[in-house]
Amino acid sequence: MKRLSLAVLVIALVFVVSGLVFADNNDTFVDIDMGNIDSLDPHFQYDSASAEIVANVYENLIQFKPGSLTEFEPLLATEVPTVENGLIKNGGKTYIFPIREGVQFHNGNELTPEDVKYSFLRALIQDRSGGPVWMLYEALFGVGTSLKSISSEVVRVDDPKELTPEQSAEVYAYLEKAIEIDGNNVIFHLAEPYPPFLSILARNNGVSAILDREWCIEVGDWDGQPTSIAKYYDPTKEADPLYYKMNGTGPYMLTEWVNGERTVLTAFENYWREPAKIKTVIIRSVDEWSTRKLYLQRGDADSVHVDAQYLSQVEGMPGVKVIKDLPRMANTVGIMNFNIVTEGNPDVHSGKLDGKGVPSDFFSDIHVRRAFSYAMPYDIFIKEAVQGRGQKARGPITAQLLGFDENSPVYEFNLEKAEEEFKKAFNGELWEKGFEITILYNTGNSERKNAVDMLKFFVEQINPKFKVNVRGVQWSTYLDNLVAGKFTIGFMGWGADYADPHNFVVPYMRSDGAFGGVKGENYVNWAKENVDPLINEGAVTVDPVRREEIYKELQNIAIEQALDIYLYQPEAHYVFRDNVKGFVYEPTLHPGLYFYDLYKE
Amino acid sequence: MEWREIVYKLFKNKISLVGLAIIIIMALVAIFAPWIAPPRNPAEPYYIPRAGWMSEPQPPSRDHIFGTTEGQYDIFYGIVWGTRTAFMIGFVVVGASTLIGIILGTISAYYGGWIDEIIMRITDIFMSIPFTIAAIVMTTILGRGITNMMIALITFNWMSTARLMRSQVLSVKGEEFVQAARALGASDLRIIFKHVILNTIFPVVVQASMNMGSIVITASTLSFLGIGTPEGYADWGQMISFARNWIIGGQGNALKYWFTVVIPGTAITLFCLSWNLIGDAFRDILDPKMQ
Amino acid sequence: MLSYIVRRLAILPIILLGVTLLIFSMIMRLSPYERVSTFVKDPSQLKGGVAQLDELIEKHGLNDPWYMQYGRWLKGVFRGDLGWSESAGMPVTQALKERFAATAEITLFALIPVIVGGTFLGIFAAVHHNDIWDHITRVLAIIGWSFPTFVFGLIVLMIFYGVLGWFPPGRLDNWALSIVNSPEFTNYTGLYVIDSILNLNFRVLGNAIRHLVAPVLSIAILWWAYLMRITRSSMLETLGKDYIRTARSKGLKERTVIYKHVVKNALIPVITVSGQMLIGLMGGLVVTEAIFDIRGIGQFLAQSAQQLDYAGVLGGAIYFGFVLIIVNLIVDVSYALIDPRIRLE
Amino acid sequence: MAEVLAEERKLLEVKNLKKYFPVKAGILRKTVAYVKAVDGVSFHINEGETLGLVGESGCGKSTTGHTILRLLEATGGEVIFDGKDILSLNKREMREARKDMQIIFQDPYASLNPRMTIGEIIAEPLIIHKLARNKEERREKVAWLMESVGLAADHMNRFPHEFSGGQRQRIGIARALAVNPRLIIADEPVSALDVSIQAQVINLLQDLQKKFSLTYLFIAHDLSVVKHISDRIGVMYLGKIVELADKDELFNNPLHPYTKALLSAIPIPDPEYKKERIILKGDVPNPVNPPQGCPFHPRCPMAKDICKQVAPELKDYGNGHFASCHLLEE
Repeated sequence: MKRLSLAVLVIALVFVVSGLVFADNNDTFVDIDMGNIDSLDPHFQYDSASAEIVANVYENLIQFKPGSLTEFEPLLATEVPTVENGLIKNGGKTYIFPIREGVQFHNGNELTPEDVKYSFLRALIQDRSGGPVWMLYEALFGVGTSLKSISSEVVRVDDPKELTPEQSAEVYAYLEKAIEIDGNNVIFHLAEPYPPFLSILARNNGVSAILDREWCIEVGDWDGQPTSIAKYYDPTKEADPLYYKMNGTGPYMLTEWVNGERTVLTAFENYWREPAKIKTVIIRSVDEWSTRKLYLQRGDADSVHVDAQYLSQVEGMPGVKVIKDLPRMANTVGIMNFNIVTEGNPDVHSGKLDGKGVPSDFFSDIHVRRAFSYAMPYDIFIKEAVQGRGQKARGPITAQLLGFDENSPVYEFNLEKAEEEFKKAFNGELWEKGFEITILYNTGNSERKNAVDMLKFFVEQINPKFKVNVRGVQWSTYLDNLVAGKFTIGFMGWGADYADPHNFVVPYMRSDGAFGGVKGENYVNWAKENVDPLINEGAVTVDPVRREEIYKELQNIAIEQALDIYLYQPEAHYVFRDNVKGFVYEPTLHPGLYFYDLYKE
Repeated sequence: MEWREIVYKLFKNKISLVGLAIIIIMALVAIFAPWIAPPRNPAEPYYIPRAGWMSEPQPPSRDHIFGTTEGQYDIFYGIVWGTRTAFMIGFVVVGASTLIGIILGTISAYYGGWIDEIIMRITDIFMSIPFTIAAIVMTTILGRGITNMMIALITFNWMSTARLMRSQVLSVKGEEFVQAARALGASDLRIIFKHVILNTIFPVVVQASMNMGSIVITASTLSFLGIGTPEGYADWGQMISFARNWIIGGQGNALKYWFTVVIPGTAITLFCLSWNLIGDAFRDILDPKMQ
Repeated sequence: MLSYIVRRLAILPIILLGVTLLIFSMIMRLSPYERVSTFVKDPSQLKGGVAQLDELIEKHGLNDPWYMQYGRWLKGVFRGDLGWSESAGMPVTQALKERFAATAEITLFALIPVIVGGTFLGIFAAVHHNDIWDHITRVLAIIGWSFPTFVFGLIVLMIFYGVLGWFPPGRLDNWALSIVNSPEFTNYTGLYVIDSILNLNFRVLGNAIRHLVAPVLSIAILWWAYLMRITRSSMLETLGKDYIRTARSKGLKERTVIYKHVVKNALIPVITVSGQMLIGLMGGLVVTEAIFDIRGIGQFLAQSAQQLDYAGVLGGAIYFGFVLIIVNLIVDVSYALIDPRIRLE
Repeated sequence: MAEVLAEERKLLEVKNLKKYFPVKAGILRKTVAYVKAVDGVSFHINEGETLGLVGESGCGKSTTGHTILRLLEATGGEVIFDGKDILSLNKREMREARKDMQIIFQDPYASLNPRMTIGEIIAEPLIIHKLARNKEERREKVAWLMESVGLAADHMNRFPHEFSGGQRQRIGIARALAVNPRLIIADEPVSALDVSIQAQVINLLQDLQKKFSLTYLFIAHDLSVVKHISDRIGVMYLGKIVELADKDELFNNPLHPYTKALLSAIPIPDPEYKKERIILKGDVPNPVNPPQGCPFHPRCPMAKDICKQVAPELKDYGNGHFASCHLLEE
């Protein structure tokens, strides 16, 4: 027995010592993240983990100038269209992009204008449900369009999966009109002027990434034929050839991918610019924070994902640098439901204004909404719940974007004003009788739990007859409640798809927005009349001054009406080993990294 | 052996006496919780009051003698009221699942034939679902909360008792005293209760007493997975899982957040230990060969 | 015995059908909107608004009657296709295959130290029955049993990786992973320890073993306690048997009595426990895998259950049902082989 | 005189009783064969009489006893007790009928519930059949029963493990007596006891028979035990009765070679008697696959060809002396 254990010990020691020699390789960058990648197909993916890979492998026609969200520089195009250089014409309805020559795809194929046209049409044809292609449709064909709506308009077929080859060709012809090749130029014809168009085309937005036509056809993607829309429309992930294969023009090639485990990118030596300095990028997914932290601490990771509440654990860690206070194009907002469905809904309790519940139209009363907006301790939330990693939101539009006004009126935390508003609500009846309400949060999200806990704490202090309950539910239940209109207040986050205020006012305010649309009939009716026209005008206004006015006005309406509880705008932070250099913050890629900029010393 | 004798021997065994003492102290804490840690809101005493919203745990201080855990939940309060939760989870889950196990195991073995076949296949089916999957799916369906968590635990915790009971009953069923009772004209129910269960229950009791401790651990694993008690509920397991992201310490001080692990950890361990000691002692006493 | 084995295996499909139906009917109690949350994992993915959810429900047939949905799935199973796991982002069969290797490797390497250590502790405690060593061993074992795995796991990780840097998490270092994934390295089993031996690459072997130490240790702490208790009580029972008394009265040395006579007979329950452990480990260790960054079955199952990825859950259940029945069968058969009194019927 | 009268009344009549146990094998657990534990047994017992049933272990005698009481369900045949067909009674009627027929078990250690006190054990039949109006009366009855079987009534609160085998068997007897039965099946009641105790228990049974006018079916594996207590004796071999006769007739004039062999094994105290011991060859055959013809033929010292082919029938050879053997027919 003793001899055996001794032998085991010796063997163990040998292994320990032999493994201690760790070659620190300046060519390799290890990034430790969390979660899965949804898809490697640039037109299919719509989440930040996928976007990071796509942004390093595929390229777009243009990109933002470093540090700017309004100015562009060329990428696969050789010039950024402006009215001045004559590449934006026809009152903002025609965009011309001269395509760069001598650019190679990873498989050696040369980039042509045909590839560009194919890429956009392929995106338009794929138009997967819940996917990002609506951005292209809205820009090219107008608000609310999709392959479905066009198919039903052009050939009266509601489901593009049922298009016959002839009908398919007709629909295709309609789509093709928007994208034209002229020599070495690709010309986009927009149905209406659409100022955010360039934002949508810029790098980091996969929906306008450029594919290799020849290669796509080879691997079984859309064959480029007008007649085959039905076959390639809205595929499932498993039926999408580009789900796990990549071939772009970007600085990195995909060399290995095991979803949820590890992705390996290798520098593309024939890249049209200088090849990347970091030769190998390994992106791994580790969900456990403590494990990620140890990887960083031991130097086995060059960059890790850190949640805001744990940032204090890595600040001051030897050999680690934290880059923080970076503005993000995202915000968190408490959505208030104007018509809570009371039937079979325990969260409204009695469902009446009797002190033992809340009526369906509880939040239709502007005073209730204002009172809740005053009862939210914004500064405490930012200081304690997110460790100061954010700033107060001033309405739906985030800072740096057009129409954001640092001096606009906002709700401050003020319990006296909240009390005043509560007294006015329902002609004073609410104050007399009190209410009981339950607010849900989806479990696992401590930020939203904190926000709801704070509301409970302060609202209950205003009047002993006010009772706020907090209930944590699984995400699936939360979603179901949202769709069924049973939620009372729901804290939601929105991250920009592209850098334009339009992308914020639509979801939050428009009657059919992602969040506006679930706030009930009272809201929808009000919004249709009061904000929809303004939002739609903003989308097609070319004049930046007028646009700014429109968004400022929308912000003012949002605050005036207390449409939502505008909680905060989070800030970004990145954590690196301190030998990592060259990082340039790109808000459109957050929390991903553009590895091309990086190098190690 | 007689009950009185068992209790007597239980008291004579020093190590089980330690277990018994800890359980009694914990029971007292549970009973007097409202006086030891008065709730801030008497309507919902099981929700730990928060001393702020910061995530970083705060060390023990005058106001919070055991410190606070992530999210500023008071550890002392959580420990005191968590005693009630532990007993509740233990008694309800172990009680209910043992009862189900006893009933199904007895019916299965006593009646045999196709009844046995069906019950055992159902047992197999329930055993073939990994516990975590089952618990997650069930809490997703029922919603999070302590009652639902207990329902999920009960639903997937009775199988081993049923099997144990079945094998016990099978061995007792053929005994002559059972035949004798039948010859006397005793009804099935009487035979089952008076003769069969009385002679098979002790191994089940031993199993149950050990289960009392481990079920609290299982509940804590559910909290770790985010499907246990609601966040902020006074539950030791959840308090430990609050420590999850702080266990490996702060900058330059690996033990900086020791209190978030050590205090609730001690509570769970003592609880589990005591029940196990009692169970062990039970088994030693009941095994006639140990005499 | 052969007919016993065949009969037990014949029950397998019935059990699997029952299990999948049970799980499926549980999941089907949820509304289509709840089930579509598989495809929309977070509020930030609600980009297309509520209308997109209806499209997704339509696309994935979540609104169909349950028997149609189950039938679709079952039809795939008969073709050897367990469906697409949305939570893993790959087909279920592929996910199970990839994760099986990690789980199997840990199981293989945990089993040996656990059985050796656990039985040794049990024998030790039984030999010292009721003296101080017995009490100490038992209390330590119970403490090991009573502490949540994630606490132990994180502490092991902190000491052996964070402070000492000896045993890193994950299955291999990055350099070793590149070797393993290169074309020169043949993956025979997916178990790196075995594959590296077959490829005669001992650097990778050393690395793979280094990565196994910490998770195996944290598993062992838990199971040592369990096995120790079982061995102890079974030892005590055997010690009380007549033939042991006889052996003692013959004047044999206590050591000889214990190792020649008692241990052999007391080890029979070890088979049962090893079976249980094998089942437990093969079912995956959600917590250990999460902490030690091992992509195993446990992580996969927990993730698919949490995301209501029913193909993943059902695939996992089929896998687990297989493991359970096969391992139980092995346990029964080895019982019969070891103890001639047991007959399988 | 009373005895003569009683002899004319058949209390229990067993006709062609069969109890087969299925043997299952194969993947589908099909029944491939039967163990014919009891294969067409017929006899009767008159009121007040004791019938001894003797045979080697495994011959089906205990199974016969259990099947009569429906502790096992019969495969075929009839059991008529006091004019009622016991096998056709439903559950409720059967429970009622059990008051009249009781059993004393072989193993005094296994037949008493170890977790009940003696008082509870003996009181149980009183509770089941509601034979006492209240607790007090029940206690009195239990005490009286205990005294009747020679136990001290103040041991009522003790547990079985505190008693010796003989005392336990007395407890078992007291329990059987509690319902005031007419028939008692004594299933090898003394075989587990020391020889010195055996006589005491048999004497007790005889005393009780007189006192309570009981009828006994006394099962034993040894003729010497039943010699004293039985009025008539049946000899069983492989699930069948091979010989049935008055005690004296059987002992003095055994007809069947098997009975002869059994008798030759009894030590006789009379030194004058020249004993010719017959040693049986071989073992009892496997009951799953009993030999063709006369089941005894492989071991019979006088077996002929016919014995191997045809099973003999149980026939009356005068004076109520039944036997089944081809040799007798010549």
